[in-house]
Amino acid sequence: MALIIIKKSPTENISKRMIEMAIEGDTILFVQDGVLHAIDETTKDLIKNAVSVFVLKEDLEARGYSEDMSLFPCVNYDGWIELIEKNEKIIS
Amino acid sequence: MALIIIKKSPTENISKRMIEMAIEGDTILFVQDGVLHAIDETTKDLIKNAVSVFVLKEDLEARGYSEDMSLFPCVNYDGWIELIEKNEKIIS
Amino acid sequence: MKKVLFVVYQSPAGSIWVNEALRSAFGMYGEDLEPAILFMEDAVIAVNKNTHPESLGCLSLSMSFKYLERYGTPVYILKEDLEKRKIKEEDIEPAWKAKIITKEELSSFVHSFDKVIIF
Amino acid sequence: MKKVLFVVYQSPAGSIWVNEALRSAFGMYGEDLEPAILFMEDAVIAVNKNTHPESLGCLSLSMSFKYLERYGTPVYILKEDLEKRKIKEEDIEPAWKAKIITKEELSSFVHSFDKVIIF
Amino acid sequence: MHIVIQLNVPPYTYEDLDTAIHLAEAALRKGHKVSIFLFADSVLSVNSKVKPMRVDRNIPQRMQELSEKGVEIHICGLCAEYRGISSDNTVQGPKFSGVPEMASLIFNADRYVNLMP
Amino acid sequence: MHIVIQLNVPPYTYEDLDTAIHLAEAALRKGHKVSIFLFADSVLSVNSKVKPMRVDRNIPQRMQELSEKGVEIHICGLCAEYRGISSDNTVQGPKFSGVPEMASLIFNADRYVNLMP
Repeated sequence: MALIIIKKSPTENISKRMIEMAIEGDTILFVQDGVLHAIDETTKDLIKNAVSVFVLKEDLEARGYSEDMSLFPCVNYDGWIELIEKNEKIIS
Repeated sequence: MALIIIKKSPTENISKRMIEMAIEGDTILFVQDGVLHAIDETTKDLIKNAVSVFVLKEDLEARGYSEDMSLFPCVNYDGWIELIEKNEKIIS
Repeated sequence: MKKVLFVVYQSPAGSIWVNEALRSAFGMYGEDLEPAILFMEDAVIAVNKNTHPESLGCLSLSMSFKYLERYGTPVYILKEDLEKRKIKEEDIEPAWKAKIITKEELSSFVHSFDKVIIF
Repeated sequence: MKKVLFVVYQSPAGSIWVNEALRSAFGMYGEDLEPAILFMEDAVIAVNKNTHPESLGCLSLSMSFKYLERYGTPVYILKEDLEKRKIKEEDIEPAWKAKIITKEELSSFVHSFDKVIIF
Repeated sequence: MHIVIQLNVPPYTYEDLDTAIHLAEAALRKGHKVSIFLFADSVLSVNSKVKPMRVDRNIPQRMQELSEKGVEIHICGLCAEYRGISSDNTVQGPKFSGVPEMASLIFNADRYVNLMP
Repeated sequence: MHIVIQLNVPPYTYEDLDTAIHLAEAALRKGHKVSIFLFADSVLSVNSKVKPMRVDRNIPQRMQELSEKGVEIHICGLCAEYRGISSDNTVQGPKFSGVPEMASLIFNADRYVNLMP
């Protein structure tokens, strides 16, 4: 079980490669320009079964998107800290 | 007629978008990590007819490739200056 | 009169480039130069009225946009990039009179300028 | 013994990250930590013996690679990224005993480490 | 819990410093110990000579405030030398360290969050 | 011919300063006039306090040498203030200017080469 923090936009290959690193039980958190994955349907095809996905609300909203436009549930900074607390292994 | 200087790796979308900006009579010069386009066959599909393509030899060789591995002819820094002299319009 | 196109392609909340490109464009009015702005790739996020980098504590876009309106600097936006990022035409500030261009028009569009500077 | 993986993905001639990741990895030996390096994406260019950033006047990779051999730090390289960039196995320094892993193995591989730091 | 945040890119140009400041504050509110490791161009974020526009945030000042709230801020010494940063031009609080301290943080802290370049 | 090179990213971290130095030298060899416009993080390339390792190149010194060879080096003033750069810590030669000078270079020079961020 790991927390994978993705900060890069879908326009950069590495962000997709990081999505592919997830395995069952992992959590992906999209932050910064990584939140753009959350408004792009093709992201769903990259995400394996039983991987939880969250989006940093502050970064999503700063880019003009409301929570209901996101394909994945949002967390705020407190929620990010909770994800850090829960996952000893962090890939970032 | 324009000179389009592309410095970004194929892993970044913008580099492909810049290749697509070329029209007949233009010259594309790949420099820095842009030279990686010159060892990738898929680059040829993006390049329109009657567009000249060159690769900065120094940047290609520094990344471990010899001139004969490049899909396009090489120029050195002096050749880059010549391309600048020839093209009043530069897209970079 | 030389025409200068400033192209921005990076996200306006994750980076300074939209503000820096606009600031550079406005500087052109000090000479006999005619600037224009093209938003493409992630930079199209900047044209969404709901975008607010200042909510992250970052520098706002509002000062740059105020000058954009005051000077009437021509604004161009790439259609496919807007669509991919789910930005609708009504999300764009009408006062800019922004022109939406397609991917197909892009190459001839950039060639209609004397200088093209990509940020 | 905690295992720490340093992942590099950017080109070694266009950027400092390969040198910086290796320098960080070697620092791990000061604690009870076991570092390893994974080269992926454009960073695989660094493992090609013919790569010489110093020919551009940039900082050489040779100092980092000398320590890599001295410490015997495990080196992993992504197969598909090597192939895409036309780097053959014989182009890689044999003294490193580099292990080539496939894209399919990547996710379980990164999960075999306690910490994963991407440069 | 002891949470470390490593940064790598320059302040202002990219969002990472802002992200780290918000994240550190959230961690402090929850009672965690926070350390920040400044690597590569992120060392510019503690430069006391930085003069942002009045309408903009003052990141070095925010870093000093974090330090006053108990956040340990480490500056990679070699990275600092490459960027003209020394004790003459850093805000109060952050201390010069290096890769050995990075190793010690990775070994001893409970969590290590890197914001990649 | 008057050729301008605009830079935007930090020295050492990326290759742009090295590219620009080689390109400027090639242009000088061919008898061209060269100007360099330092924008955003590239202003760090003229910081006189930079101390690279001995085995590495000294970019600020290389910039001073270019200036001595007649290359006009412009520093964007606002960019400099954001990065703690002032006349106290720049090598000899480069001068502080700004967007008006960028416009003047775009208007007057024969060629304008930007190395994008």
